[in-house]
Amino acid sequence: MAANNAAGTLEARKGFRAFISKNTNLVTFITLAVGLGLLTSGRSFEWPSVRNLMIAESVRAFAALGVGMIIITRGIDLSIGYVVCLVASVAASFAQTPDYTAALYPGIDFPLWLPLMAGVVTGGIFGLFNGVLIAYGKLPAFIATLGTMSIARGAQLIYTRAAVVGSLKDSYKVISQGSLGPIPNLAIYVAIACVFIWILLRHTKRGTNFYAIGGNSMAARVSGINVERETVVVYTYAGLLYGIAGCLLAGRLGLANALTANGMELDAIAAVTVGGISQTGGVGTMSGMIIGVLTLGIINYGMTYLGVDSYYQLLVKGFIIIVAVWFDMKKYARRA
Amino acid sequence: MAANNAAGTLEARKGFRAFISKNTNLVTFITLAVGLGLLTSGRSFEWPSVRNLMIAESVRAFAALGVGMIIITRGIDLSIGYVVCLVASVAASFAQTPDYTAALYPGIDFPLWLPLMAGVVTGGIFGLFNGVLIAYGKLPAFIATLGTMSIARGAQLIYTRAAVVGSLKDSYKVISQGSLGPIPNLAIYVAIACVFIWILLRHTKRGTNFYAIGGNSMAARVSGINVERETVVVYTYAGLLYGIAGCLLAGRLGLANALTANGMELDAIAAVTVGGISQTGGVGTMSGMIIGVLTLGIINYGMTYLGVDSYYQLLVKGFIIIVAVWFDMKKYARRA
Amino acid sequence: KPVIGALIRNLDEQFVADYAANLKVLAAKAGVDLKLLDSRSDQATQLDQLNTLITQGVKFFVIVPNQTEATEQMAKAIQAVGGGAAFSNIQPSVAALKVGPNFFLASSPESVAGSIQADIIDNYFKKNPGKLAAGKTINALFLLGQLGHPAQKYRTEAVKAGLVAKGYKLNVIAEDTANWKPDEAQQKMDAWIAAYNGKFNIVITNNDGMALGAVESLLTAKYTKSDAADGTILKVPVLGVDATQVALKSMSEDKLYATVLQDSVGQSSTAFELALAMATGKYKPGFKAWGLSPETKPGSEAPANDAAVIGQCYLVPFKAVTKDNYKSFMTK
Amino acid sequence: MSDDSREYVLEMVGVSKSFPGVHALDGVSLRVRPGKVHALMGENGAGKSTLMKCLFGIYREDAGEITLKGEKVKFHSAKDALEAGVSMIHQELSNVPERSVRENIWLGREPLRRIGPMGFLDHKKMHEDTTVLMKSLDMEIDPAERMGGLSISKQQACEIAKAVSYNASVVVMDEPSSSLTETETAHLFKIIRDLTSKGVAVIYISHKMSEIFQVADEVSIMRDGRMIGTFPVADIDEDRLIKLMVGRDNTHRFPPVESTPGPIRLEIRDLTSANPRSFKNVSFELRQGEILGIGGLVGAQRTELVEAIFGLRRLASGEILVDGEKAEIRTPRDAIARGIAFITEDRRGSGIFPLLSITMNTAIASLDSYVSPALLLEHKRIEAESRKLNEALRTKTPSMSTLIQNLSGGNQQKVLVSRWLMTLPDILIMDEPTRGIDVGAKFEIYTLMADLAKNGKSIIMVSSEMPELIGMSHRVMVLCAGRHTGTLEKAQATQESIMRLATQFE
Ligand SMILES: Nc1ncnc2c1ncn2[C@@H]1O[C@H](COP(=O)(O)OP(=O)(O)OP(=O)(O)O)[C@@H](O)[C@H]1O
Ligand SMILES: Nc1ncnc2c1ncn2[C@@H]1O[C@H](COP(=O)(O)OP(=O)(O)OP(=O)(O)O)[C@@H](O)[C@H]1O
Ligand SMILES: [Mg+2]
Ligand SMILES: [Mg+2]
Repeated sequence: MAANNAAGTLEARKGFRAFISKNTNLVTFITLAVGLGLLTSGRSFEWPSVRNLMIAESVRAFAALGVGMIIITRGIDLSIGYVVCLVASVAASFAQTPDYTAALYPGIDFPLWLPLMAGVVTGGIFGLFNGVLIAYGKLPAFIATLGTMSIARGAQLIYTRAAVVGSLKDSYKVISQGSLGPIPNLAIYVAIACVFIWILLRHTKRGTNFYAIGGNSMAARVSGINVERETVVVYTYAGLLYGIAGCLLAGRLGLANALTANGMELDAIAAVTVGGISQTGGVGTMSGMIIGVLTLGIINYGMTYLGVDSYYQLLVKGFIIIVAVWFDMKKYARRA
Repeated sequence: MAANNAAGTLEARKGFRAFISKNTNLVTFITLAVGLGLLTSGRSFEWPSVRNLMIAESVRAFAALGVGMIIITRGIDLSIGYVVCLVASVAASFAQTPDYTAALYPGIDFPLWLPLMAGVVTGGIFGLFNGVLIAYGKLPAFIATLGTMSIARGAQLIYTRAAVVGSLKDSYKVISQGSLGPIPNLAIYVAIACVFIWILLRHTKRGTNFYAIGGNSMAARVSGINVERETVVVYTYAGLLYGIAGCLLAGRLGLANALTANGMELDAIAAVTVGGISQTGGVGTMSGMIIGVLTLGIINYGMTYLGVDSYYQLLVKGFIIIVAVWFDMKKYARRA
Repeated sequence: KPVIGALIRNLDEQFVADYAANLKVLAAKAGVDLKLLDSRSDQATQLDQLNTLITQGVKFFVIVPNQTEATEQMAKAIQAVGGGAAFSNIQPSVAALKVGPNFFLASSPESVAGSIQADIIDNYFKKNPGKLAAGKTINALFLLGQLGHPAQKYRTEAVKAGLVAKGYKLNVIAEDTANWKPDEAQQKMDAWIAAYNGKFNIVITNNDGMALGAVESLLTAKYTKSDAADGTILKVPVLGVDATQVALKSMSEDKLYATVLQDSVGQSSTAFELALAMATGKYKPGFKAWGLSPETKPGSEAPANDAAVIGQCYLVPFKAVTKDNYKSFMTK
Repeated sequence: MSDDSREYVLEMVGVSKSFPGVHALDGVSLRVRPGKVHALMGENGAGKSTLMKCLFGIYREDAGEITLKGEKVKFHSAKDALEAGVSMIHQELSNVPERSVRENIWLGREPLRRIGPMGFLDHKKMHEDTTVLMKSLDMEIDPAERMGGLSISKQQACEIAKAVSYNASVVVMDEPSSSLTETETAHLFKIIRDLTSKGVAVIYISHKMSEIFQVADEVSIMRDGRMIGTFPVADIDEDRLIKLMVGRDNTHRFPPVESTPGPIRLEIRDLTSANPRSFKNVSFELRQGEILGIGGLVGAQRTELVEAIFGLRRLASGEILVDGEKAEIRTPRDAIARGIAFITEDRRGSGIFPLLSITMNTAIASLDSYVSPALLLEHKRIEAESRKLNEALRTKTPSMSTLIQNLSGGNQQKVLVSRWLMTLPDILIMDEPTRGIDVGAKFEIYTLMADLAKNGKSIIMVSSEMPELIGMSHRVMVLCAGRHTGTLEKAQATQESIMRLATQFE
């Protein structure tokens, strides 16, 4: 009996260790969350804090879901930040209060669907463009998206003449700033997007194709997958997600300008990498992406909460990213 | 006879076409240079313009040589900009005029080798750190260098407290600003560095190892190459080159601040990619890197010279990068 | 112990860094718990930081916002917990001040820096009319900050408008961004000297960093003259904004012509004293902060142009920094 | 020399190695004599490559001792092994495609010219040494050629040359002949005999039975990570060997092919590649229930031909007719839609998805048939069907969710066969279907082919193994340098007749 019991514990302990070594990302996140909880005597677990974290990371989550899928197909996207910036500006320009004199289209009251539509379409077009360059132009994703990044940035400046696109209508702002009971709208949108992406990646042919292309694009081609088309599709999907991100961001800030979302690409890529999406392609899950976003979110949030000197924040953030990914990599190292 | 002649021409034409399709980068550069020459009625070919171009691109050339070697080994480095920024600040802090009240070390007159030494060592240490993380920590290069980028940035702000490190000694500034006859010192340093890198890549074992690791790291390993060590070496070499870049940049400007060299990584990576250094590793030459730097240089310089609206500059630059790389990629497409 | 939150736009910027440094000194002196956060030019981050501090119970703020248009939303969030804030550097909108009587402008708008540059240029050409091109024409090169950045936009617009208002014909020879960076400014200037040699008579920049880059380029190109009778050894005057120590040093060497001091000490002290007064319950209308009284008559520029909020506007003057007075700004 | 060579040059004792979930080696001992060819045999996944990788310093063994030339050694990297006199030809091609042949050969030990304390590459010596090496091995390969531009078999030849050039005392060859034709294999044997005559010990791994009896002196047999025993080749016959390997009797090498060809399913008319160096004007037809072998020397463009039929390469002219109907096949997708399946010769490069599970690797080409009306994948059906197919082929794996990269090469091949069977093809093109597959599995695959043909499927089998071509095909079509030089009926197909057509150069 006793022996049996001990074996059971051993078994359980083994299962637990296996779970940990498989879910390093989750472990990292929980460690950081608990650490922050201890440092703030539990106040970081209270609802307002959790709510803040959710709001703060929601826009980035959309970008991360997009680039996460791209990385699964073994691509990369550096254009995110400026595409989101352009999208936010386009959306904002159609959502300005018509009596605001500095509006881009003064005196015109556009219907509420127009800014959303325009924003998402803009994002989609940039995604499509990236996809075509990479799939049919055979450009390396890094350099193709570096080019589009420059184009998106130029387009934003030309469109807005470098001005702030502000004074958005309340009816537009409430899309991002509203709540359903205690739950912020933004968190709900992210949840919906997560469900979609989860289904896409886990339960559709297209999702499987993404993994296959990232895992071995030559084999994918032989297996009858239209690698070019699927590549265009993944970048377009990502572009649409950036489009949503941009629309929501404009609503959240009540404005957009040339500095909006700058550098978001690196945050998003760092987040999904911390979440276990491998840059060698073919690996990664929706939940990993979100855990990655939350992990970086909690680092930022925690340092803000604790009032870490902003110069040291950069240092600390750099180290934590490195340690988190290193910890995650051990998983693969052990296998080899 | 006539037929013979025709055949000769045909042959020559074929040779010419082969040359062009092999040296697309050079063709792109020459096309742009001639185009700019026509637009400026030849003034861009005059010595002052050429000199300006050389000076403007010299610092970037060091960064490009460094990251070019890294890309040959199939790596990437996003930390360049902030490492150069940190190096420039460190070097500048030891080269300030001692009677300048806002100096970081007021009242101390350091010998001239110290800023150079400190700068290059700082660069080297960051390179070493990158290399160790990637080779032994098994981190993807993208994320490891993203982490060090954040660390370098934090370190720069902490070291300088975000102040400008200015008022450098003339004896220091002349290192960068001086000329040997009509030829600027900076161009001479670049030329020397090019010779070194050329020898390294073409005529040493180490260079061959870099190509082998980038081309097929498993093959390199089973041929007895210490892949980890060579990876550390290439990042360290690159770091040393960034160190030189930073020291020269500080001397050239006579100051350094938190914005110095920001974004240089993307410029350098774009340049070497335009120069035919493939992101899939194992391919590339020193001359390609320099041609790439000059190509982007002539785009920047030309647009400034012609007074292209700055909003449109970004757009144009994005398109030119895409077209140049697309043109270069056709070479590989034809082979397959 | 009173708690004050400081939401700072971007500590990489000289002015903002100086502003923050002075806040820390003031807080230490006054025994205030200062929670200072840097948003790195990202308004979304600044909103997140505000939310975080509010959940921590912080009510009173000193804010260097990212955009005027974002101030109303921040003011509403603070008003919701019964707090108050003083805005510096980037002016709050009228609507933001109208959110409640506890919201203040403690600054001069960025545009004032541009107007002062226009005054300095006016003075220069009055003293050296020979430097003007025919028809009272100014042939200017403009080096701009990061495009879309509020300081870039307002400073540039104001200096241009100011010169035209003073009766000059402004001819922009070339205008380009150098993203606040000295190295980029130097490269642009190198190209411009080659392209427009002799065709321009002034270089106007949005900050000292770029001004110094331009100066360095002009020096290397030997675009100099033997005397400094007009205040600079360069053939054309170069103007900056910020009055950094390096810039003052350059002025002392007759290189940089002039700069504009955006008074970081004045602005931070005013804002800090307002926030502290609110936090300790000492604030009442007409309160004197850093020796300044609120405005009484509406001026020409928002938000100090609205009678309803005029009592919430503390205008901290900018200062022209020229040959005459630069020594008084150098640290001893 | 040969008689008192009772001493061993290499002794591996009690070597164990495990990977997560797999006990790859369990106390394996191997003793190798100098000047002898020691064959190592065993089913796919028996642990042969793993044992050799432990010897070569790529894997660190968990337990065990290695003694080389009487000295205990512990290699931490390939470099240590190479320096101690062990060289190896790896099962997977391991060269740097973008570099030249000579750089590949001397990689890691380039000849240097000293200038003071510095060493610089001696490009000239490198070139000359390569020329000499190639000449001494009777190989015709230009040292300056880009490695990636060579055919797979020439690349393999380079690997052989490289392994020989180390002048090692132990040379490990892990399936060196898997992409060689019989002529080339014969050439390899000549090289091996030269080596052994110099006292070099060769460890030779292969699944090709006949080779063992041609070249080996001793044979060691592994099964499931254990060493079954070592025997002098003279004392053992094929049947016994197979029995020891698979643990059961296996009397036939080829199952009877009982189907009789029916109506024409596939007709190829005057097909010419868009690549001018490749095949020209090839015509043939394939009947229902027929197995058509395609033979030829390496470089005969067999692969290019079948890849073109499958839509992987562009055509200059010609027609493909499926069931009498002209088929526009531009992509593999078109081909699959026409009921064609294709198993490529390059398993690693264009076969497996290393980081996907066995289930997904099996199902990837037939997902269309497993999409529910709600457009979602029917995971249960997918799982059940791939399990069924893999069990039928006896794929050896801990579970269906194991990543395919953790399987041995042969087992990976079985998963690939399952993948294409799952598409329920009418026409199955198999390019070197049994490359790297053990005898047991080979027989299973042959049986499967016979069954498929009997059930009305048509099969094209490209192969470099003559017995396989002769034993399994209804007809053998032979290519030489891209030209169709003739087709032999089963009765006429002999090694000699195939060779004659295969060498009918213009
Ligand atoms: N890197 C690895 N990680 C996990 N398992 C591995 C790894 N390498 C090999 N294995 C497992 O070890 C066992 C032995 O594999 P090995 O490659 O040595 O077989 P083999 O005898 O060479 O087979 P084949 O004839 O197919 O080449 C197999 O079960 C394989 O799945
Ligand atoms: N110059 C080349 N560049 C790239 N790939 C090539 C080149 N030549 C041949 N290949 C590829 O190498 C493989 C072997 O082709 P090869 O020309 O030797 O004809 P084969 O008859 O198909 O050879 P095998 O008998 O091995 O099947 C094919 O996949 C072919 O496409
Ligand atoms: Mg093997
Ligand atoms: Mg073949």
